[in-house]
Amino acid sequence: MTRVHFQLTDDQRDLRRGIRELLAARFGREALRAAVDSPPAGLRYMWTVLAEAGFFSLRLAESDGGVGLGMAEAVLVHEEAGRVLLPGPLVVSQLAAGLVKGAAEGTAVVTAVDLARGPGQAGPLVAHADAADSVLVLYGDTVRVLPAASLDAEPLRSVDPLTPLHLVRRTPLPAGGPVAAGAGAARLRREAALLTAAQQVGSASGTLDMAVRYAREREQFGQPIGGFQAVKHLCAQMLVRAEPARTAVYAAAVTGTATDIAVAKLLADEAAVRNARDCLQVYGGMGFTWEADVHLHLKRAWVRAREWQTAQEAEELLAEAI
Amino acid sequence: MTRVHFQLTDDQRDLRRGIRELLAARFGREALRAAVDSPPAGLRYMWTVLAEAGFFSLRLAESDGGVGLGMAEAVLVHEEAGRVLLPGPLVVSQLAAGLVKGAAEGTAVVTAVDLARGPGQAGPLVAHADAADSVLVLYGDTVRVLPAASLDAEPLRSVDPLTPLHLVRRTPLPAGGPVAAGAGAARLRREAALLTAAQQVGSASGTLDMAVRYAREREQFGQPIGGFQAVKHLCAQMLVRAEPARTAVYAAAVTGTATDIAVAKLLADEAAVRNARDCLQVYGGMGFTWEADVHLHLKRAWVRAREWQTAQEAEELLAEAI
Amino acid sequence: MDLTCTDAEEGFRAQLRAWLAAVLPTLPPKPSPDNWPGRRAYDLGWQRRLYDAGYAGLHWPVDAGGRGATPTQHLIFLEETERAGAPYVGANFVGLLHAGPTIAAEGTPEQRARWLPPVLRGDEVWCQGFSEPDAGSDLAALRTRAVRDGDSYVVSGAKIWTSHAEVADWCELLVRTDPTAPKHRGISWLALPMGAPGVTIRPLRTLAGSTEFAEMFLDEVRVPVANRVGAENDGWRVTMVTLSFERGTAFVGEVVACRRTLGQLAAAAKENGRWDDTVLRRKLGRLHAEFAALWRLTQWNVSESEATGGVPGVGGSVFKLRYSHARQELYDTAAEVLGASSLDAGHEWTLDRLSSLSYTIAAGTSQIQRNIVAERILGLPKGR
Amino acid sequence: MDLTCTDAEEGFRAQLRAWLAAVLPTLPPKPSPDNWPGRRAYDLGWQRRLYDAGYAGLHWPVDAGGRGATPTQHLIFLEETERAGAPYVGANFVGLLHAGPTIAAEGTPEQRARWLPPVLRGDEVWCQGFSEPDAGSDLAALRTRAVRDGDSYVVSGAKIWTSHAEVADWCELLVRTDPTAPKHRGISWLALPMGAPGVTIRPLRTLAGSTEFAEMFLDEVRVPVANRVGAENDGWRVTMVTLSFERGTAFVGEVVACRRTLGQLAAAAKENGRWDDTVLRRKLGRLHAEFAALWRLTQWNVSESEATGGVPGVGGSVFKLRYSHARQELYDTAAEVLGASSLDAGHEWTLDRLSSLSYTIAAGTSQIQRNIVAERILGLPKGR
Repeated sequence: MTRVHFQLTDDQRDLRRGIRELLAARFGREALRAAVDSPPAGLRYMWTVLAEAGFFSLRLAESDGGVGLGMAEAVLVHEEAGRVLLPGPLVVSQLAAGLVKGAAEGTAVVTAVDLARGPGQAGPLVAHADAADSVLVLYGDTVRVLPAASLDAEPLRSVDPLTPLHLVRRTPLPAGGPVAAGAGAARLRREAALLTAAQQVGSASGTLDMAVRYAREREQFGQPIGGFQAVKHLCAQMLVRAEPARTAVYAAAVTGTATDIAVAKLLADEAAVRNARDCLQVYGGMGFTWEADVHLHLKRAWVRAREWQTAQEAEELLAEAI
Repeated sequence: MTRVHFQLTDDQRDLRRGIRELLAARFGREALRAAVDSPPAGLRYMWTVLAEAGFFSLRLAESDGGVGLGMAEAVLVHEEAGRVLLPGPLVVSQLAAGLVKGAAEGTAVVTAVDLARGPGQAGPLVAHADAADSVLVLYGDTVRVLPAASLDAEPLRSVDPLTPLHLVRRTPLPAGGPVAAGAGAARLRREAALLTAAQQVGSASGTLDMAVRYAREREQFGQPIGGFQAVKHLCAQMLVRAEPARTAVYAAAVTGTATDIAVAKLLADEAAVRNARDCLQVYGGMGFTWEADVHLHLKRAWVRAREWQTAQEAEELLAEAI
Repeated sequence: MDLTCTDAEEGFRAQLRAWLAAVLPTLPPKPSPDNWPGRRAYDLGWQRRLYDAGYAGLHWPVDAGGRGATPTQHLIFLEETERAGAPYVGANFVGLLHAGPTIAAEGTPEQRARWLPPVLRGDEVWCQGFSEPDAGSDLAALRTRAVRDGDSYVVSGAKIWTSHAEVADWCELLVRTDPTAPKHRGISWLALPMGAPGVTIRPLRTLAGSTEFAEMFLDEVRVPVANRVGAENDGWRVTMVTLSFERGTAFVGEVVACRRTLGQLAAAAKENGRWDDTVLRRKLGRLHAEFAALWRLTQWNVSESEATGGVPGVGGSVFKLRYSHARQELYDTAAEVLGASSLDAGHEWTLDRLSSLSYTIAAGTSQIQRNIVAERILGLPKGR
Repeated sequence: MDLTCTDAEEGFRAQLRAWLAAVLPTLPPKPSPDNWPGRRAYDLGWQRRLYDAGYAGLHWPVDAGGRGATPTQHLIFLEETERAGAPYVGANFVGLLHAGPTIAAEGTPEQRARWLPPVLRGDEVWCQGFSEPDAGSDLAALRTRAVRDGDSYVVSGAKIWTSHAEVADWCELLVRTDPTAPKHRGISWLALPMGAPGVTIRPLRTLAGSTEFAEMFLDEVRVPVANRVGAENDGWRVTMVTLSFERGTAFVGEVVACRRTLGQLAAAAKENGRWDDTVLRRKLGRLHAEFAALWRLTQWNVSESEATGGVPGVGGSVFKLRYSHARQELYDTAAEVLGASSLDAGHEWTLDRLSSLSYTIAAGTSQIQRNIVAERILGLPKGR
């Protein structure tokens, strides 16, 4: 008797299809372009819609009003979010469900700032500080919750038009006790890195799809450019980057180990950044315009690559873990 | 009035043509394959022929019986030597002219061992120890001369069939005083690195020529493989690697600075190794045989890349010199 | 998504481990690489032990004498034998993994009865006569001709990259039986007895200095028509069918071996001080990620085969592209760990580095693989 | 081989340095990037100062109003102005480096008299109307049509990537005058007055957020036949001839700028502690080698032009391939030096990183350049 091991279950396939359809129907390309051109719009509305679909409460136990699913399912929905460039602090808001009041219901937008990051960090950055209600403050081993308004932070001109960034000047630790102590912060960092990696994989697949579609349609020198080996091989390498990254993300969702998550984050970051660049190369001049979506993928991929675990951190962790 | 600056002079072109013709006539492919199949043969005979042509005495003053040319000309002849895989301790024997009796005349074969190299070196290696009469021993800032027979060294199975290697077990410093003190060793290391880089550039051009010739002739799927963009672009990148490396070598020959030489060695090593690998890829299975010369270029390039200055050493030097 | 095994699978693994622990110490010493008769005997001896223990043809269909194991069981088998350091499939490679499966799928009952049991029992060795010097990547452009003469084909031509040719009993041979047909349509599959008059073998020395491969010259060699598997001129399809036997497991042992090598590299770097070089250490960390991901991709592909009962097919090209590059990088990094010793061809890693140069060439160059991925998976058009 | 300059060249350099030291402090403040009329005035003002000092059209032939300088003098000029932080050529780019040289080489005496002096004096701005949305890399596939009607052409079509279009007086326009001829043979070169009725300019926002470029729409625009430079349908050759003016100096300023940026990166890394990261430090060392070699290659190409009096031609493709990749790597490394601040688009290096994404695309993608190198330098055959 055969049994399916490391494959999506039918339920997982249905979930993926469901979220894909929801995102296409409610947050399609027109909505995305509107958000790009007037940035702060609609995050709260989006949160309501996503909450209704169970996006934030996905991993909360059914007894706590959640959907009761696991990290595998969380990874799938974040992959779809990454594919369509869904903006907002999705990862943190989902992880905050159960920790921050209103997060599961989508009434609270939650972001995070990690005060325990390594070098190369001028000061910690916080995303979507203006839109957020609460901010998770990770400090050493603990997680505390702060009202977002109390953050002393100055806005940057974010490279990603869909991810407003603030530079934290001074972060007074909140007076209250931590909402999660000890392993809480470590676990949150790991899970955030994994869900971020899932978004990167979605983006890497999204730019591959875009490149393939464009290469089939765009004609130059009397044929679709996808008929030229140079373009063909660019696209093939995009798939070669995306597929191992995807299975690494799925495997990390199943095992949850720090090692597997570092593998996933490292390869997913690389796949997202390099696929976006290759997609831009396939698009040529047309990809260099603001109206094309390629640059939004690249910029978001740059932002995510610096979130939760950088390549340097992942490589050092993985070297030690050999 | 225009003046030629950074170009080969007519004399330099003549020299290059002359050495190229000499090497083709006396040490052609048959001689090379014979040397590959019975390694220790003919080095002494080769030295006589090269000495007659002024190879070793090239930079010695005419008043000392030399040809009285400079580093630019030395670089050109080593480039040609690298192109045709000429074996033997050519670089050291040329640098030894004036330091070691018989070196200029080709009656003494001279090799070298550097006892002051960095990490990653199990023990210093010495090339052509069996064929050599003398060995230059570089220790700190000084250069001493030792009879090659007095070296305590065990043979390796060298990866390059044309470069026998010994691992030095114990190197007693020679009793006599140094032949060149102070800057002597530093200068010798620099000049050896540069001439080695020149050979690498010659090899990189040689494998490019081989790849292009093969791509024009070999037919697959009904056309020469050079008609496929994938093969075309491999060859184009080989030229893109070789040309800047070559001008870097020429410039370093003119200025002689440690910085320019590090630039030359770093780029020439990379061009030689990667061009040999790309050439192998163009040749496909045919390049994987012992009878093809591609692997000889790759193996020699690996040997040279570890001689006198590694990529790590060059990069660190160049970082400090920014 | 699940990465655990069933109780049955774990039972299979435990039983296999116990058997390996018992049998491996009883093996004779490994013959030297140049001792071809010795290698044949060693490899066949190992196959006979597998046969006696019931592991022979694990992934073959039951009606071909195999165990009809699931892809996951096959993965476990390959993983455990590699981990335990069991002998490689060696001289049995073509028989067990290509010619045998082809005969099992396309042969007549008589052909199956004649050729399959000796492969499983470790009695006969097969080699492969597909590649030709002038065909190269364009395998279907092969020109070795077979002309029908009564009950025989008369075969003339030259083959290359035939491993174990010196010690093989049989060769699975692709020949052109219709020179006028389009190139994929005029090919037939024959079982060539290696002892037939007119067969000449010449060892082919590779750049690694070894004679793992050979050239084979065929001068009016007579092969009985009864030795043809499948219909005349249908040989291309016949030989492609075989890939379905592999079901995602093709690189299991190699990925396990690479991960072991990576561990040894890290240990050696800690030993010789190279570990303190951040550039090298981070490269090792990156390689950890590469091979961990390739292992997950293997598990994914095997699970997919198991779920669909199908062939991973062109997905194998994605794997091979990533794997061949990663393995070359592994040995380039090994050379950095070794430093000057990387120039010592007596060192295992240096020889492996030389062999690894073929990974982006053999069994379809990376260029061909990228074409396959682009056209067959991504649906990009064929160019002018 | 020699890397020293003659006394005359050193004299030229010294004189230029002295002049730059005197004139640069007297320049008005730089206008903001969005202030197009301000930028036009600033750039033309700088050109006027060059003109008054005798540096205008340094590399132009004397009979076109230039100084007929050697390529080495031109290299020195570009090197010194970049080092001194002098204004970029900016709005004068097309006039000085493309349209002007084209008219100088191919125009009638009347055309030269009409259009060249205002370019040199800094009175008129030119833009370029070559690229089209549907043509892309296949530039010669352009479709903007010009139909002869008496003494005029009636021009309709769309152009893209036209920089400084909003403030230009003239546009060097490639149009199709014979739609039935092979694509390179039916093109003509026209000087389009930007104020002509039917010309519409729409700013084009790039991924860097800037509106450096524009789209230009032409709706039955009447252009006098007298504005055609060269013969009808000979426009492709006419425009290619211009490249001979450049003589290896195309990237002098950019390489000098990259080397300065590299120095700033090292300083910033020492400042913020990133210098201690061996991986980053060695990358900076590698970039040092890249740009040092590119500088030597520039000197080589310029010397070659000087020696042969010729065009570096396709050798420029080798340079561009290496340079565009190196420059992208420079800004990727800048991002690593900056760490989190690399996400701040307010930082100069982050904007430069975005702009650098075009280097492997604009003026011939790297793919097209590799074709040129392979076919025209290496002599590989055109494929099927």
